[in-house]
Amino acid sequence: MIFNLMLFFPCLGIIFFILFGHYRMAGMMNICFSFLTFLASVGLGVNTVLSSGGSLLFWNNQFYVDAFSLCLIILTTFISFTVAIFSRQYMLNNLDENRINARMLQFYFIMYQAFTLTMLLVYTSNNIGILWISVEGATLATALLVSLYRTPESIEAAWKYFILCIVGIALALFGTLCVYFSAKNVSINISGAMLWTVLHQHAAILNSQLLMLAFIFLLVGYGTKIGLVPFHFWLPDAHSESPAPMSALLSGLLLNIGLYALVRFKMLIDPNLGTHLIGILMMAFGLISFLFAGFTIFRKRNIKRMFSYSSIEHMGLITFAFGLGGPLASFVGLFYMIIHSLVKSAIFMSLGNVIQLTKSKDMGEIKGLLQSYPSVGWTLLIGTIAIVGFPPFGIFNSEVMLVIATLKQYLFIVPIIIIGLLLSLGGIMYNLNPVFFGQSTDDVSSLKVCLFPIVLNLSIALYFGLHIPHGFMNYLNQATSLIAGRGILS
Amino acid sequence: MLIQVSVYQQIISTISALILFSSFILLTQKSLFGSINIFAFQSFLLFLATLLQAVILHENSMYFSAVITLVLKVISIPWLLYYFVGRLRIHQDKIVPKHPFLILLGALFLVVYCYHIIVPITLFSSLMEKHIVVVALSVILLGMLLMIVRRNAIIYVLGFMVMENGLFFSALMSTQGMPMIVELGVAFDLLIAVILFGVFFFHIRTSIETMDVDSLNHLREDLE
Amino acid sequence: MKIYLMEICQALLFLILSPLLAGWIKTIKCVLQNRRPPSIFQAYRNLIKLFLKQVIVPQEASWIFRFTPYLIFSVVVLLSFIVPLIIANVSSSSAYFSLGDVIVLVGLLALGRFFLVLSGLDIGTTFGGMGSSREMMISSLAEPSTLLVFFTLAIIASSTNLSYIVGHFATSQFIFRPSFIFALLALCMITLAETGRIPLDNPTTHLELTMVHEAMILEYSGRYLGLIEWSAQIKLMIYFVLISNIFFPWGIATDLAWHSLAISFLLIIIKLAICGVVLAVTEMSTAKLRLFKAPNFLSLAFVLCLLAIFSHVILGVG
Amino acid sequence: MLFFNIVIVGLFFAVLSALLPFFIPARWSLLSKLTHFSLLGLAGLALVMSGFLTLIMKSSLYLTLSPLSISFIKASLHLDPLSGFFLCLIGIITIAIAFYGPSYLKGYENSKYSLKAMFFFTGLFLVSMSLVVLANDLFSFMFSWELMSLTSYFLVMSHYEEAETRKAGLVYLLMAHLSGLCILFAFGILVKFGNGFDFQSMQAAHLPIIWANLAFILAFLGFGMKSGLVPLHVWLPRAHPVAPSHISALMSGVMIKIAVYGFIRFNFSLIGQLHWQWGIIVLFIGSISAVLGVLYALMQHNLKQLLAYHSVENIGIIFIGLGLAILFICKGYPMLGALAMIAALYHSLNHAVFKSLLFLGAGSIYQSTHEHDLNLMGGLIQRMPQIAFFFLIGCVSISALPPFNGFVSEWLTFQAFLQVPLIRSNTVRFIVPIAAAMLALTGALAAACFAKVYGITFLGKPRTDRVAEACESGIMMRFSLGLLALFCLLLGILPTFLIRWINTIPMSLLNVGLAPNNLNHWLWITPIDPNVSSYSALLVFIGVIIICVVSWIVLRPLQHSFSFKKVTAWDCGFGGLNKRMQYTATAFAMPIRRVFKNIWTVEELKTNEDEPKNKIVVRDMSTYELHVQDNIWLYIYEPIQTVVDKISKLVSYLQQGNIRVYLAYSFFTLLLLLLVVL
Repeated sequence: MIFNLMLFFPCLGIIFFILFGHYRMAGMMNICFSFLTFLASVGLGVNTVLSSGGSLLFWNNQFYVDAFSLCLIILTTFISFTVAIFSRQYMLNNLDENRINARMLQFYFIMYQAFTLTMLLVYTSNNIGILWISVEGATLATALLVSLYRTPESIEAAWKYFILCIVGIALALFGTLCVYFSAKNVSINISGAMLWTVLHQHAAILNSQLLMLAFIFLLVGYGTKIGLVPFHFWLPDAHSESPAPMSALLSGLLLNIGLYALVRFKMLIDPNLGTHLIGILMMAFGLISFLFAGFTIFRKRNIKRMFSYSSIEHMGLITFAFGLGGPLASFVGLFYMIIHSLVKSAIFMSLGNVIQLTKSKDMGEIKGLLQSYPSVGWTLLIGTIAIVGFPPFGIFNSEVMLVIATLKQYLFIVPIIIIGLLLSLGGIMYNLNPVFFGQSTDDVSSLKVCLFPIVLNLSIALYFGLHIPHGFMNYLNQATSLIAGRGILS
Repeated sequence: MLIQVSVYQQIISTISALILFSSFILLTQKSLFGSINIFAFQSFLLFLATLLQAVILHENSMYFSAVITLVLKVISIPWLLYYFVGRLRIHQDKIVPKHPFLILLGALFLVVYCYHIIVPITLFSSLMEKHIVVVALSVILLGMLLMIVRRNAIIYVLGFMVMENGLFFSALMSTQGMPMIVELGVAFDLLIAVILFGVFFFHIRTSIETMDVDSLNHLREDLE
Repeated sequence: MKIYLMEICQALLFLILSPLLAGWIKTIKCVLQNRRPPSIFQAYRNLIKLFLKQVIVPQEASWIFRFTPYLIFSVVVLLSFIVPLIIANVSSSSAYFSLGDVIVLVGLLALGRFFLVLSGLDIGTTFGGMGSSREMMISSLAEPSTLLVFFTLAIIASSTNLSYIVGHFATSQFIFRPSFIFALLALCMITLAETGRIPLDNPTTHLELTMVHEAMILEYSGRYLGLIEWSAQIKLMIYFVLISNIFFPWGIATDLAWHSLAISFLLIIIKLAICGVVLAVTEMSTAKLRLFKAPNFLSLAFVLCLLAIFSHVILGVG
Repeated sequence: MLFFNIVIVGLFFAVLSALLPFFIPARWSLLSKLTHFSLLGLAGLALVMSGFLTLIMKSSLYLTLSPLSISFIKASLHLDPLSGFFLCLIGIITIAIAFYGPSYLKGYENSKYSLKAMFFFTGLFLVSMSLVVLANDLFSFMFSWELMSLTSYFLVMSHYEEAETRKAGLVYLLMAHLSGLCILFAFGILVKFGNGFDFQSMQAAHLPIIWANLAFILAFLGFGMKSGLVPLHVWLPRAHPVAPSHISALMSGVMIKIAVYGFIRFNFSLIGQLHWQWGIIVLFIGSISAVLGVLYALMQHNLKQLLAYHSVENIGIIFIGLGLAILFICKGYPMLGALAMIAALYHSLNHAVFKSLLFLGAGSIYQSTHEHDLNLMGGLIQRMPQIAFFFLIGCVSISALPPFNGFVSEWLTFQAFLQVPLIRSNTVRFIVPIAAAMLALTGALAAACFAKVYGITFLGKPRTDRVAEACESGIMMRFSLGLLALFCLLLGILPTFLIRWINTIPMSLLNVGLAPNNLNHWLWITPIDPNVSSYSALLVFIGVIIICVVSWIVLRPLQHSFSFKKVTAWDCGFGGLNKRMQYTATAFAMPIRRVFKNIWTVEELKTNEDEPKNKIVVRDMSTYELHVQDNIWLYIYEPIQTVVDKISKLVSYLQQGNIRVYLAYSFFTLLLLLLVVL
């Protein structure tokens, strides 16, 4: 019931906005729908925890929820809720400035709910085919939002995003088919051969060669979605040109689905292969992305581009963590993913504020935020502090644990991580130094901006940095044991 | 029985060869309408193959799948593309690739490469199955190659569609198609994707007044 | 208890004998220069004259200017408690606590110099600054050498207590150590540098190009000047005593018997006189170095010290 | 548990001091300042109390903070003599700052800088430093360590509108983060072998030699970077001067000592078996830092930058002590190791006290003259006599002159040095005398440097009008400086008590301390044996005073008229001495600059050189500028910068905006993967 509700609210939202989306109160309704979805997902979480096995199946086994997916479901609904709060004011400002018209606003809200829906489908689907369809759907839903402003740059960005992602995902479909094929070949019936639950039961007897082939295609396909180097080229463009709430959703949520899919496949294929090959692949791509982004961050003038490279960097590191395997690293990957989503979406929201106030994305022009717009400046500064890995925010904890986990297996990688972290810190702070602390200009815009969701996201990241509640920890532990086969709490 | 199977094999082989061949032609095709026609032809071959499978296996879902292919890929999408080209008034555009011989050579190499990759996999029981998977994989990669070597935005739809054809073909031949719901979902996504392509064409047209994707290069890093 | 009494006596001897030593050196130099020497007691008369004169103080002077002479004087007097003049390391059963050791000696000298430099800067004249700056350069190069010389000795005697070191060398069997030669040479050079003698400085000049010590105290007059001059004389004597008692410890008293004290006293007078002669001859036979040649001179001393310490460590004699 | 409660109360006060000012309306800025600083002072007092009690009671306490558990690892704290000592150190300086702060920040209410932010970060800075000292597991340690870096970064950025400050802040943040990562790496190695995140299981770990070496090198890098050892010091002379003075005092006086704490904790308590080669490395780097630090300092004429370079020097001296300690312990002389460690710890405390004194003094000078440049000051002793007196004590102390505190620790270090010949190892016997020579050189140069500082700043005639109009600082500021000056004196003349207390630290870490019968003399320090060495600071102090007084009294009646005549100084007949004729700081250091000319990159700019000699030179026409650059920055850091920039440029070329190229990347990566993996 509650599961149906969770999927029902975004659908209802889509229909509602198709009918009434062009009114000004649509933003408020968007918040309501997102909030209801969030509540439903929390309810689902409670349900799942209370259930005996820790996992639930719905709709004739087509949908499946366990601790791992549930973490991400609640994260998704929560962030889409906070971003919805932010979108309202942001979009109204856009409307008032005539950057968009009412029809575009309506389209935005429809696609917002559609995006939420596809995201939820990705996480809840038990079927690798549906998973693929939803990932593709998420891309399609966001493609036109990226070019919402219809500037030549935004159209170019959207085009690149669209092409690179659908091509990538098409490759992932081949991987999916390979898995399906290998499953069918060991005479699993046709209805079960695409279901995670069934595949897992037969994981040991699937054909290893084919699975390996499948994983390469999946890696390239879903890796495009994660933004792994060298498939990442759409990412900075799309992030920098899309409206701020969209960037927040892209960076906070969309990148996760690719990784989720990849980790799910890793969970399936790893026990079959018996080697660590997949992990090494993921580690390699993660590290390359991490270092690449670290080096790129230095020479940026566009503030959103810079943070999008930071997303590549962090996603690289998270991919690395999952690739590393083992309870600690998997736990870190999961935890990192959650905190990164929270913080990065907060950062992109604050960037939206900054850009709306200063009317510029160029860091050469934005100067002295702390003086001209103290509250906006400080939220962005705190977000930046959090993202570069300083305590008391959760990313610090993840990075510490990640280093420890890496040390236990691959010592020689630790220096690379250290260099990368340093590069990203140096790059970001080097570029942002004048933005925060420079000489501010005198004309101060009096535009109304929304800070509450940013503060909310950051406070949760702060809270998790200081303390992980017992229940949540158990939960993460359960998810970790799903991923790594063994929990982190003994 | 033996003969019957072998006839089936012959037909399938022929179809797969033709699909591969059509991909090759697409790579160096000079006119837009010609390219769309070739794509429609390839989709039609796919439809034939699906129909054949359905007849052989007596599977209802396969018929359905064949119908989808027919409606979507043979009729709707080419029609949509015709419509786009007409509306955008670009049917006069010459889209000559630069080094057609090199491209074909590369494509050929790609097929050999796919063969090299697929052959060691022991799971494929018969040689024919292997060959068909090789063809499917080649078609997928050729679709991608098409996008890499051609500069016209319309060709990108074709490239993507050729990839999808390759995927469908591989699904069809190796696993007797996908589950119905997945098939439907994928088809739906495809339709949306093509519509989105159309929207993009108009946007691109209005913003840069050309369909040459190489002109879309303002977002770059090496200038900063 | 007696030993502490003896230390006070030694300090008094330093106070009394140092002007005499200065007079002696001056006399020798005059003789060597074929001039008629002043009385050997002229230094005492000078001091008394200065003590009786009225003091003239520049307007800009702060309390540091007036405090420095007393401080310098008290520092050298304090040092004369530490430096064994006629008696060293009375071997008694109870441990002997010294006020300080060689490091304290160097430290206290540095303290005095620090304040002298400050008083040179206090008035804000060019001469003062010039003298201070040069003095700091010379001393900052000489001080490490001083410490190293003492370290060599301290390592050999395994103690930094001066009295113990001297006593150790006096009582133990004489061993010819190469490190000793280097150390002695270095210490002699340092003495020249630290007491403002030719070739590094000239106590009798008032030529601005060459002045170091004199430039700093140019504004002093009356009893302040007297104290500073007296301190300089005591300092010179301290260095002489160090050279003679450490490297030529023969005859120094190691117990409190009267006769040994008397012999020790006589011997130290002779040793000091010889030192004076050597100094006078050195000063006569060398020319003053250019200021920026001074570092070469001092680095030679530094190298000698290092050689001393290394030759002890490598050859391990003793 | 009592001591722990006091600490917690102290931390609570510190947190309050950070937060309470936010609840006070902006117009009552005095109230918010008083609230902040009084709470800070209380916090400091609590830290001193608990630390001191721990030190003298030799207790070791543990506390698990389950509500604050970070992830699955329970945060735990411990309080042992080593922590206690450093808590004391933090507390003392904090108390001094609490007195100093309110009137120092007088000019800040109307400026654009946010006082509340400064208060917030100061409070947190204090908390994080204390937590570093208290941390008993990897997570708490790293957490508080990084928090310390972060909060201090914001404090450095207090005057953020200046480009100089921003650059300094960036360099600082980067290097602080790098140090944190190195430390994390080092601790990670211990965790790997100890199978636990708390210090107890790290202690139990047995590291293979190669891992131990790696851990040591990383820890040395990390802690050395944070404490400012050459060549990792470059952040320090940038970051410390640009912060407000009380913050500089906290950073230079306390924060870099926290790094020393970390080093001691890591090496003497956690890593297990030490190796003598490490001692050589530490000794070597320490000596280099000491000498280069003071040489660089000599060339500065910005007062606070100069002081910052002196921190490099003093940290070098501290690490010399620690290096000796490692050497002695490895070579089987733990008692001498204890001596060297005591020397290092003693110097840490001393440096904290006199460096804070000097930084606060610099702040006072700045407040009344708005100058940091030595060449523009002069004659301040007439205008701010009390500050001048306290500053003099600071200068004398840092120059390691008896009878003040700097000398005691240097004396102890030398004593340790002189015992090295006991070690039967030729390498050691060669290296150590050189290190000793360098230490001696450092002391002499430091004296030269502070003669320059004091002479140019406080003596002579004022060089600018603003300086001529300077006036004495507020009474609380003077009190604060006086307090620290008193500490300098007390630590200098009564070292025996402190040594006795510090002795519990090597006792708890190494189970060895100085021989108890050598600690019983309250008048003399005799670390090894009275016959080997003894020093009575109190007697020296009293002796100096007595002789001064006696000579003054004796010389008095000799005078015809005791009063002295005040006249203008003799001007050689050129008609009036003026302020421009004085020696400047640059001129004062010139001989030394010539002697060690290869150490710096010196750039001299003279204009009007080819003016005809016989022409009368118009006074303001010729100028002289001198730029002295840190060679280490030029030869190590700038190449790194260039390389990173180059790579970054190369990487950018991958992204040229053409989607076909992007697709080709994916395509060929896919082909490559298929080839490699299958």
